[in-house]
Amino acid sequence: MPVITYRDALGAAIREEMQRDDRVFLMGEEVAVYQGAYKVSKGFLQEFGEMRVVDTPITELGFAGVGVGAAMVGLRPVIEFMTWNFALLALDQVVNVAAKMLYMSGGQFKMPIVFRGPNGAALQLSAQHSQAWESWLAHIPGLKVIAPGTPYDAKGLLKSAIRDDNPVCVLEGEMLYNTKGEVPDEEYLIPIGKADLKREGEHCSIITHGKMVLVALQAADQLAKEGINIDVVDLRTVRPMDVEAISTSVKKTNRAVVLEEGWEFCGVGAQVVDHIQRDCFDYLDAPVLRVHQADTPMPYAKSLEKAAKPDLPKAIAAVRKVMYLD
Amino acid sequence: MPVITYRDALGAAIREEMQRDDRVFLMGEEVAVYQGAYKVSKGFLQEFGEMRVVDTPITELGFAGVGVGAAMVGLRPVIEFMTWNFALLALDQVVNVAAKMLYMSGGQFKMPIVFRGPNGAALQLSAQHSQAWESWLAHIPGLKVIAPGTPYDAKGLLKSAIRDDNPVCVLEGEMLYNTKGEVPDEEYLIPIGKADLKREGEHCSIITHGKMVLVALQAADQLAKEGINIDVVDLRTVRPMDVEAISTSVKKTNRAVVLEEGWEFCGVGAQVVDHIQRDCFDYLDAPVLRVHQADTPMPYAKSLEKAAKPDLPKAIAAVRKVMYLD
Amino acid sequence: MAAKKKSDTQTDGAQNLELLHSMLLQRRFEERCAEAYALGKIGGFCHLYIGQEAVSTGTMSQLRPDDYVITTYRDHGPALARGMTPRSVMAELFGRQDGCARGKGGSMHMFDTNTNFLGGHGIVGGHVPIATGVGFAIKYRGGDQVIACFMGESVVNTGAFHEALNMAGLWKLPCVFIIENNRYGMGTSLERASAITDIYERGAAYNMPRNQCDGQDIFAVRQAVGEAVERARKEQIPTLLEVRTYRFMGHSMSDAVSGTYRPKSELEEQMKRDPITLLRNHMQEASQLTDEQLQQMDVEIKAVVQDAWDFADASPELPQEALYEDVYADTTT
Amino acid sequence: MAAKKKSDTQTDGAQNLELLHSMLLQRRFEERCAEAYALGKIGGFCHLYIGQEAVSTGTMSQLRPDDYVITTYRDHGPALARGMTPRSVMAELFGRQDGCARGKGGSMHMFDTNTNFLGGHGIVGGHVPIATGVGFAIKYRGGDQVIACFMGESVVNTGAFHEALNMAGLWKLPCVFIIENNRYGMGTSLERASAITDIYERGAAYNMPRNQCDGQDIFAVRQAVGEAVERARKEQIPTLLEVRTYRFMGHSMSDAVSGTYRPKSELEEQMKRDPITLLRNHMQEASQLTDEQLQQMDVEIKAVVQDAWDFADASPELPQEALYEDVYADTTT
Ligand SMILES: Cc1ncc(C[n+]2csc(CCOP(=O)(O)OP(=O)(O)O)c2C)c(N)n1
Ligand SMILES: Cc1ncc(C[n+]2csc(CCOP(=O)(O)OP(=O)(O)O)c2C)c(N)n1
Ligand SMILES: [Mg+2]
Ligand SMILES: [Mg+2]
Repeated sequence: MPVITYRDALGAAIREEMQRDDRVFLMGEEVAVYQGAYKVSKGFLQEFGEMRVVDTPITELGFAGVGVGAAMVGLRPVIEFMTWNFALLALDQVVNVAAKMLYMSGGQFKMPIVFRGPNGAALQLSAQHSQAWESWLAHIPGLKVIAPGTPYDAKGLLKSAIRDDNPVCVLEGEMLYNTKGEVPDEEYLIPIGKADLKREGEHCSIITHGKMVLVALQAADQLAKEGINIDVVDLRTVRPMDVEAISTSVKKTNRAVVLEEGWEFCGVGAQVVDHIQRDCFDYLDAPVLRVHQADTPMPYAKSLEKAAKPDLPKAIAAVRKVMYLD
Repeated sequence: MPVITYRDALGAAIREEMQRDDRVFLMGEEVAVYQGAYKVSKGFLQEFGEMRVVDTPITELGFAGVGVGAAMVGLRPVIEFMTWNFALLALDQVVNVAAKMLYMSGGQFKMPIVFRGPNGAALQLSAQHSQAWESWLAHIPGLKVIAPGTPYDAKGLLKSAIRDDNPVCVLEGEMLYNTKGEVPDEEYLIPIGKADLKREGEHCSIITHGKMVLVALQAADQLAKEGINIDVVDLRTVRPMDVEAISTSVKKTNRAVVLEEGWEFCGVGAQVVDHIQRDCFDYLDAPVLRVHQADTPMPYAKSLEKAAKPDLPKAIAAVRKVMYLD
Repeated sequence: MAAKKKSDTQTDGAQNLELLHSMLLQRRFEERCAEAYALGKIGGFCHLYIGQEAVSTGTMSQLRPDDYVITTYRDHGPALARGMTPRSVMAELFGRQDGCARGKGGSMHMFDTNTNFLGGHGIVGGHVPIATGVGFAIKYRGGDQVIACFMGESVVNTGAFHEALNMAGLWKLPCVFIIENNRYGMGTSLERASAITDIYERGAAYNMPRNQCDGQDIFAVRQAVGEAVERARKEQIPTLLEVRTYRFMGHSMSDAVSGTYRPKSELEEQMKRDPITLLRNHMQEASQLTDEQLQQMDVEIKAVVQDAWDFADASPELPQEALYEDVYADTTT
Repeated sequence: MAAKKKSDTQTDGAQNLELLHSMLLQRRFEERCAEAYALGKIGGFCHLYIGQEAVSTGTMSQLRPDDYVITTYRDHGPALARGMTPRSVMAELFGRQDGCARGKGGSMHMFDTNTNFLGGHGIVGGHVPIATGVGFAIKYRGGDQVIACFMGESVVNTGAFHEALNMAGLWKLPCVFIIENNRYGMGTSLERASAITDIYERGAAYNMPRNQCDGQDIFAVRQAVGEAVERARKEQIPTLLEVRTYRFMGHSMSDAVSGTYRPKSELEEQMKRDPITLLRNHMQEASQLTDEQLQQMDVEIKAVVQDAWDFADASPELPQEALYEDVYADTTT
């Protein structure tokens, strides 16, 4: 199977959907002439022209609203945020309008729109540029939230997101764009709302999504050497969450670690724990542990940034702790 | 002790602090000439003049930023949002600037600012005007978040918030403004970060905050008639959370229900559950249950709105369930 | 009434009767809304449009059925003027099954796919970028429709307005932005909220044709909107139009009609220029309207409004399961 | 070079040497930043100011020590021009203990209480309301300071800019808003982002005095800023000033200097108007500067920058516990 980057997988997904349906267009900062701030839309302007690949002024609130308006009357916008940090300015359109339009209008106006862009920290971008927003977005009924961790999942999920008649927030990652993986040439879709068991093991479950999937897999590999076998549950979609997959895994392993990139307080991990303790109460041999970003703004200094981020050693330590190995 | 409304308790807190410290000022929509959209600042313009009681244009992002700038150079702004729903437009200033200023500047610039206003649903205001934001705000390191449920707590906590050198988000409630309670004439402060055990009982804990405190107390009263005694832990502050108070209560009762106004997914309740299952794992006789708003945008129709909101019957049902009474 | 302009010759007789009918319908309908609110049949926030009817009717009379309309929470008038049925609007206000939005939106959120009525939005300024987006979609599809976007004068201070107008001007989109300048944003007068008071001049920042007109004179509104609509339809050039009008009621049902922020005298002075009276007088002078006709029209309209009330009252409450419907659409694509 | 204006007579001799020194320091400092970035001593986003030094130096030369300054992520130049020490700025870039922000802010977030340098902000447009707030605080305290707020030309399209300027104009605050129009916002040219290109005209929407000047000619900058500062200080009237300049490097270290969005030829044409060369030539013509003096100044400045580098390199890494410091301040009040 061809091996391509996460970046190219995303690009291929959007290109295929734009070729398939001329109601689909891409809009955002630097998506056209500059070929994408992170080059996801390389070559798009040349292929589709400036009506379908639209550079915007730096006005997140404004162009998110433009997407919402276009979606109300039947287009299918893909709105790129240069990063989700800047999307904070646009949340009124995402949360107060896109997420509520179908409901407020009594089912009349669908909102087939995708909001996408890199989420979470890259390297030394410091406090204002290093935040992970999935727990905020997933808090909101009316939104769907996906966080693919591999090129294969990125392409299949993004294509489904573009075909979805609801607003879908796609959380990508600057640190993921260059990662590689197998992606078939044939078209495929991955359903939104289905987790993927990326490793099978009986000793402990790691439940994760997005950028942390790679860390979870590394942890599983390392622990396997010690004879500890991990079930790696990649949620892939944060909302709606595949709770069955979580329960199935935890009822088998009786132990769980929830690994996420963002902050702890009211994070996605807290919601996963809430589900587990309710649905798997009698199966748990130990409290569920969480691994996440330190509860501070992201510092610039390299060493502190490293200390702030969830990583392989922290994930492994949590597994060992939940297994009472140390 | 004098009995006053929650509205007047907030007004008294701000007035006393403005009298005490002339760096404190109130800014927001309709706070001056109109005497406050909900009349919290009644008489302020007349007492303090237009430099300290400032009506703004409808520009949440802009005047939140004005507050941030004023706080950077030594003033102590109290920024009123007509409701927190509109504050969505201002979150870039609250989250990307106020919450991070001290950190980004390496400890140089403090951010003594208060952002306050009604939070959550009132009556039939429908989807865009009926949202509870505590779990979003509490997700952010650098912010403090308080949600007083009684006039006494409202006055004592708001005074502490105004004297705090950090950004404090104050979540009030349109449905709380007219509620009454005892408030002493003498000055007092309530420390941010301390929960209050509002009822003592040995059978089950209800952990809650803000508007739901009254519901929890009603539930405790009703259940007491059946001989079920409830520990009502009023968090009062959502961030930083008084986890000791939660653990103490749950280790005593061995059962807990978390009651909140907002949505379930990644809600404050999820964070409380996460703490309980970790810290009280061996004490729990049943899974912790949660009561919250239905996972939908808020509908306008009266009957549906009622069905969507957490209320007394739902709280009681949850307690009975967690006690395996039905 | 402004001496009739050439462009109004076509608005004589029959057409003026239609305009009058539309304005009177909004007026009578909302008088009953106030009554229903007092009776608790309508809940939540309820912002009446009374006094501004010439803006909605004048504008809609220049639009085609396939054009689009979007406005704020002050939307009963525009909804009716656009042709939404009094029954569906009243049932929505009563929060019933047959409401235009199934009783889920309420007063602030009227929506209707049949008339391309895109709401009914509650966040001040929030709908202006949406209007720009509709203009973008029209251009994207190569259509010749336009979108009329109503907004209160406070909106011109919001960031959303400026971001939206810049894109509409930059991309040349068929949008007509209509500021209903009724002088107050809740309790704050224009002078206390905006650094300039001839706010249509803000169009200059976006190289946008701009204009100002009397919003109580329906012919002036028709004239100004007509020009803007033609420019948008034929040349895809957006316009910023400031229409000077006045709100005869409080900001919402919970706000006193006068007192804190505007004196009774100002209100009374303004009510002398009731847009309905102005049109009526004009028609009577031009002998296009007899007292009998007016009488009869009023009786008919009151009957229509009563019918809407009865219909709404009889419309079923929503079933509990409806709470969980319309959160997500089933995707068919 | 523009023929010297009367108001520049005071900028002769000694003073011009200071201006030249300030600009050259920024240039040499950032040349080494590029080197340090390549060596991995500086990480993250790093936006160089090279080519725009006349704007920072010209502006700062008109400010008092007790005035305030705020800018964007492109902040090394303004920080040095304002008087922050090369050591503290370089140590910040290296992410070390002795950095002005303890190594927690980095390139985009320079802060310094000693010089009233209020940052270093990463969200485009986000710092403009903050500047209005500082202006508000000055007026609140009855002071006669001013705040100079630098921003890129893309900022004039953001909602934050408009909300902030409206309040500054409405409340008459001592703010000087300085647009550094270097023609591009990342890869997007002004014409492709803004419906008008004489963007200082947007001040009209807020009844604000406005002006445009050549940003490569430091005397033109001093002249325009001087007038604005005086107006703000004496009359508390804000100004919107558009300074036309050009960025000689890529948007950030990861962006090619030319290619995708601007041709090499344009860059070369622009580099002929290097603000440092222009001032140097002017001074030499006016025989205010000998080759030896220039030589010596350059040597001294290079030594200062080398010292800053060595200092930063020797400055300790932050201890791990520093991660959890500065999240919350202990309240003393
Ligand atoms: C962003 C936001 N802030 C505040 C409000 C509360 N609010 C509702 S209407 C209104 C006044 C709007 O005035 P204007 O735009 O002039 O419209 P009018 O009500 O006069 O028709 C305010 C402040 C809101 N809905 N949205
Ligand atoms: C709200 C927001 N959107 C996008 C970005 C990413 N970004 C950083 S700088 C920049 C270009 C800004 O250009 P301009 O304002 O002209 O300033 P310049 O870089 O030319 O100095 C962009 C798009 C951001 N930092 N903030
Ligand atoms: Mg108004
Ligand atoms: Mg620029």
